[in-house]
Amino acid sequence: MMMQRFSASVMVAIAVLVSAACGGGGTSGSGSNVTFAAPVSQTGAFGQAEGLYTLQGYKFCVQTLNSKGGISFGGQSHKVNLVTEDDQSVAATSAQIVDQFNDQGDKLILSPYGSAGTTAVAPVVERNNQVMVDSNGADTAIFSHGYKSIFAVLSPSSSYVTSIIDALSALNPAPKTVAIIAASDGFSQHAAEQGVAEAKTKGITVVPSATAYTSSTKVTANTTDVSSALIAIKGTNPDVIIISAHLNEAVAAVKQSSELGVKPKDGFAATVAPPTPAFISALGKSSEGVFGSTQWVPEISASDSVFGSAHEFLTNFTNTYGWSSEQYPYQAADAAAGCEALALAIEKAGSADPAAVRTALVGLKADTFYGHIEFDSTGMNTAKPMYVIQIQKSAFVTIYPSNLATKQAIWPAVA
Amino acid sequence: MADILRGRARSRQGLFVGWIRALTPANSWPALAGLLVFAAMLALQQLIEPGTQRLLTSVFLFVALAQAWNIIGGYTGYASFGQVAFFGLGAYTVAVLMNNYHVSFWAALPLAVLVGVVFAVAIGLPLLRLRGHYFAIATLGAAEGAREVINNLTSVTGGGGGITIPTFGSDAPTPYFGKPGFYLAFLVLAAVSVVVAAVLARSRFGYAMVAVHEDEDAAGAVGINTTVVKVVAFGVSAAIVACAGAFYAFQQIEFYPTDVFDASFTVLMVIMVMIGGSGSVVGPLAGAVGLQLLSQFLRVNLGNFNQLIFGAIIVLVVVFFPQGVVTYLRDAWRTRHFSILDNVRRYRL
Amino acid sequence: MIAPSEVPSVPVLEVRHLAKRFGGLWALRDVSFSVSEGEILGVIGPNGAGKSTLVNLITGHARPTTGQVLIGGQDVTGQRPWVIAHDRVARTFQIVKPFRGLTVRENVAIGAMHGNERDRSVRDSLATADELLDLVGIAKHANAAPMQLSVADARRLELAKALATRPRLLLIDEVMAGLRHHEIESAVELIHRLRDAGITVVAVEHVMKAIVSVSDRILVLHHGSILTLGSPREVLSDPRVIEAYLGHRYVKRRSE
Amino acid sequence: MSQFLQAAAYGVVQGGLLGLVAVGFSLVWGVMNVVNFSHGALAVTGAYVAWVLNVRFGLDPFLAIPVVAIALFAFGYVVQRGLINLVINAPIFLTLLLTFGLNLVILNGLQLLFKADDRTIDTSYASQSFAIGAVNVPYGRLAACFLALGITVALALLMSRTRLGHAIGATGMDRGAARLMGIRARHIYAVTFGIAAALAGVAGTMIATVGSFNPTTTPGQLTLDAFVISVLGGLGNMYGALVGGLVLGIAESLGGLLLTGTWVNAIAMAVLIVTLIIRPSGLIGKALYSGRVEV
Repeated sequence: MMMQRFSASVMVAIAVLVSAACGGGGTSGSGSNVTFAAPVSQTGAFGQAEGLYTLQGYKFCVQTLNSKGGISFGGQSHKVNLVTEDDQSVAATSAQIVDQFNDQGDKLILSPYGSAGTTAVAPVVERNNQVMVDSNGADTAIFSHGYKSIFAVLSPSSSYVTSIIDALSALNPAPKTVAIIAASDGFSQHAAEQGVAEAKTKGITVVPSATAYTSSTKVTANTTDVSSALIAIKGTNPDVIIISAHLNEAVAAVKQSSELGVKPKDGFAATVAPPTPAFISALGKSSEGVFGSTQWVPEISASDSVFGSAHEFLTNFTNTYGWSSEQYPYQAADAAAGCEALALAIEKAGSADPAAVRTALVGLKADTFYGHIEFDSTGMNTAKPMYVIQIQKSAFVTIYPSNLATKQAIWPAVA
Repeated sequence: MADILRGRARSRQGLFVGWIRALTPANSWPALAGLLVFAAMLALQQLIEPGTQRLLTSVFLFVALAQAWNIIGGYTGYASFGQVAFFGLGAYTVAVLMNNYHVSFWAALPLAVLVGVVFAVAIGLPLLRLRGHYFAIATLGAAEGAREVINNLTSVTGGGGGITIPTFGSDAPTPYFGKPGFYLAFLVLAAVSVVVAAVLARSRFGYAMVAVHEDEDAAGAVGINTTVVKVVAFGVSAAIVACAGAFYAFQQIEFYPTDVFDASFTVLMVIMVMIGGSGSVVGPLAGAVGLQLLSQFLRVNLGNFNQLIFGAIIVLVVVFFPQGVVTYLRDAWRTRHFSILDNVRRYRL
Repeated sequence: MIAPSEVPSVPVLEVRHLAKRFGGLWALRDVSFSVSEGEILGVIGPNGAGKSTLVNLITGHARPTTGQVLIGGQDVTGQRPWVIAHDRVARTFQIVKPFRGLTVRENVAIGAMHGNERDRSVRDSLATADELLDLVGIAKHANAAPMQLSVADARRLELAKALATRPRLLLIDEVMAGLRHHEIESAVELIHRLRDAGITVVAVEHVMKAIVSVSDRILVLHHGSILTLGSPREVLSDPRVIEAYLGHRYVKRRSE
Repeated sequence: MSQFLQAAAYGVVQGGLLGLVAVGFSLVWGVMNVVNFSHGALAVTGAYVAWVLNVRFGLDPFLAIPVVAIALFAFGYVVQRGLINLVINAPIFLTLLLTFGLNLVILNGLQLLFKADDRTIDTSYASQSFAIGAVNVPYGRLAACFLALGITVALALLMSRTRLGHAIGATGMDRGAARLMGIRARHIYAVTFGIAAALAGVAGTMIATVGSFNPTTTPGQLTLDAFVISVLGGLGNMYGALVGGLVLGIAESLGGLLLTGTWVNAIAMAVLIVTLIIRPSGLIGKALYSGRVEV
């Protein structure tokens, strides 16, 4: 009987604990401030890496906006207040956090890092009548559901491999064959799919077969062993190996191809990994000559009143966060641009009301340090091109489009 | 004397009547307290803000998961490290049926549970012959394997690109529950899992599970069909977990194989049961509530350091309360002996 | 109650050419015997003679390499332990196997819940357990944890657990080992009471004196084979038994 | 055919490396009945030690091995003595829980110290390879494979020929008896865990040299690999880890070639489960201490 009383006491104690926890729920009064809310990855796979770069971009944007007096509408200046919460690099948690933001009255959302998180967040935003500017989720699948409140400043996944194909085919001599290794995640698969189509239009043959990216050269997302894909490629002697994947897989592909004697005649290209400092530090000399597609390069002739020119953005950002101007995370530029687009839409709407902001975003046409921002009916920014860089002497060198190229591409890229 | 050795029917009432008669003011306390807590949680929903509702919803989810793990891992003594397989299968059954075939959630839910149970029986029959760490690893392998199968059945499940349950407009087979709806759904799920665990624990079957846990040879010798007990316990546990997975899928709308087959779900179930105290009903309950509130509190308030601190707290709890916090408190209550230092010495080398 | 003299035609237990090999070692080799209803059969033999293996083979805790086990004329060779238990065969373990997480009362109640002619509710089984604990003489420990029991009481608990399944054939594996003189006497008396209640008993024992006084027949195992099988008097006077087993052992015991 | 040979060759050298990852894990499991969830985290800790030595002082990773081993041994000794020994007599899953918490602490600590970026130790030779016909054999993995072989033999000799080894073996089989023989179980356990941690660190160093590592995904993958390999090889069996590693390495390599997409992962799990059902004591006969594991 004593034990039963004990069990009962435990239950009551639990109830009290729960009630106490409920009292502690956070509230956020925004006053005349405007609040931007973002789930960010501070721990887990993206924490202290891409998640951190995204956060730095958001912070830099908000600081810059506020230093210029904030956003002005309704005849007043409104400072921007950035609210973030760690999603532990778990997509489901990102979604929960955004839902929680809604409960706190935070309707203006900036995306978490990556396609997975953004895809999970999008339906929540849509349901809650929040509005989200997406700066780091490029998977075209996000835009195939007919969402009305998701706007992406970055180019979609479809252009990651296609831009590489375009850049390669502009080189002399253009490659005749490429092999495409693709990770199993949605973003990488969609990017590879479009790349194969583009290669066909440019007359480039994809080896070992056009659909290999779905079978023999498909690798587990985030793996550090892509040997099976490389062995499948070995013997087909491609001119270039393109890796449609993230950092782990790209680093593994470059290292293991040397181990396996798989030597593409002209070199390597990869989607997301090369334009990140981590790629260079991970591969050292082996990163030399690798091509990579990127959302933004400082060479573009674009500027705005908040950040100044693209070059000024780079200088100020890298100074603030201690990056080198030759190796910087482009994710931060994406993030800052997303944050800026939201601010511009508020200014245009003359209100921070989410419905008004959404309407303003639909018709937004803005030239920024990031390039032209304009959304199509699905919410994608198709006006902005992708760029291609090559790693030369451990620095990002823009080589495509050719009018922005600061140096000649080293071609063939391998000795 | 001859009577007792030959056996005789002792009572003529049906099982249920016997049960009710057996209730006394003393032993019905936990049931009453549980009912009270359930009512309080129902009432609380009207008082709290939505953010807290969601927090509690996740607490309810883990209460159900912890109770489910405790049935197979705590009572029966087979520490499954593959419970997340049932969660993922439940989630994907619902998502595939709703997305590909426009089946309503309520029709998909029992099928999700069925898929979970069938998988549990299929892997349980061969694997429940393994003991200790071997069973743990085999089930871990089964869960990893299940995820890879879902990952590769791209045409049905969307593979690594994830799957979306339609919840908008005419596309939606079942209207979205919304926050209050899911609060209620997970509260009921948690309550059902607690009741199932409590009823099982006090039944003949409950004693059979404990007997299997302690010694299978001895259990067989007193007439317990150990295979049936193990498979049924595994199946009941899987049913609860698959049901939780189904609700979770609908709540999330959009998810990936890596989300719903995430081994950390299993690990959390185990930790919650162990930290609360296994083989009782209140242990996992307290473990789930305490740990989920703690981890969410840390995540929101500690930023970069939250997982580090969470890990350190687990280490400290294991060292100071190796038998589980609730079990420690219960024994301390019983013996009036509260020394934590003695407790640390308990399992020391 | 059936009088012991009325021997039914079908033996309660029959073992035919039973053999068990562990690796290269025959633990039991070509063992055949049968036990009639109401009989008490003593099984003796030195350590490693195969006594516990014999019990394990009968109750399904091990599979025979060759040979058959028949319960009431039915072939149950290789059946699982719970099937045998539901054929009304109960056993105790030489190394006691209590359910440690439960009280002594609950340990016994489990047999009443899952054995034969089960009680209808957990409560009834607990009541049954109390009566059985009283019968074996450990009622005062009903609420104790089994690990707190003395060696003798732990063996009594084993017996109560087995009886709770309501067997007609009871195999007891060394319940008297380590008991003191007066404890052995009460155990012998208990076995007689069980037989009077209609339970057939196969008692595996080390303790010679006790087994001789209680058994109708005695089977002597040596190196896995039957050395002899007969009435206590015959067995005690068999020179091979004295030579191979008793002589050596008796002398030793006497000198203590 | 040449693809097949290439995959097989790569599988062999990769398998040796995997064996190196698992051997310490298997030792701890076999001797102490502790499933060390933080094994992968210890390996990655070793990788960071070697990486720092390489980046700061230009030390070649193969020359860094003694430093890594000593550092990790000390860390492992302290962890066992100060933490795991405190709950060693508790139900088996408690130690797993403890090492899970430890794992979280270590890998989040590493993440805060070093960021989550992938790292490699860049050498001029590790990623190079020599060709035999159409088959390329990488120097780095080959060296790691030989290192694994050497360490396995050394460990087996340690266990069979030295007082320390006998003490570890005796403690693993029967702690009570070992204590009666004057063996200090606390110390022996700590030494055992220290050795395992050192081996993990060496394996991590090799992974950093031939591949890449990060504090978020690498530890979990390595722990899972170690799990699978230990089961395949048989617990506490020194050569078993090497054999298990080779089996896994070759199976993954050939499986990757024959199966499309990521089915190979599912197949690996199926092989694991079938092995467990058919031969719970591992592929190569009886494990040294299997009796202790059947709880």
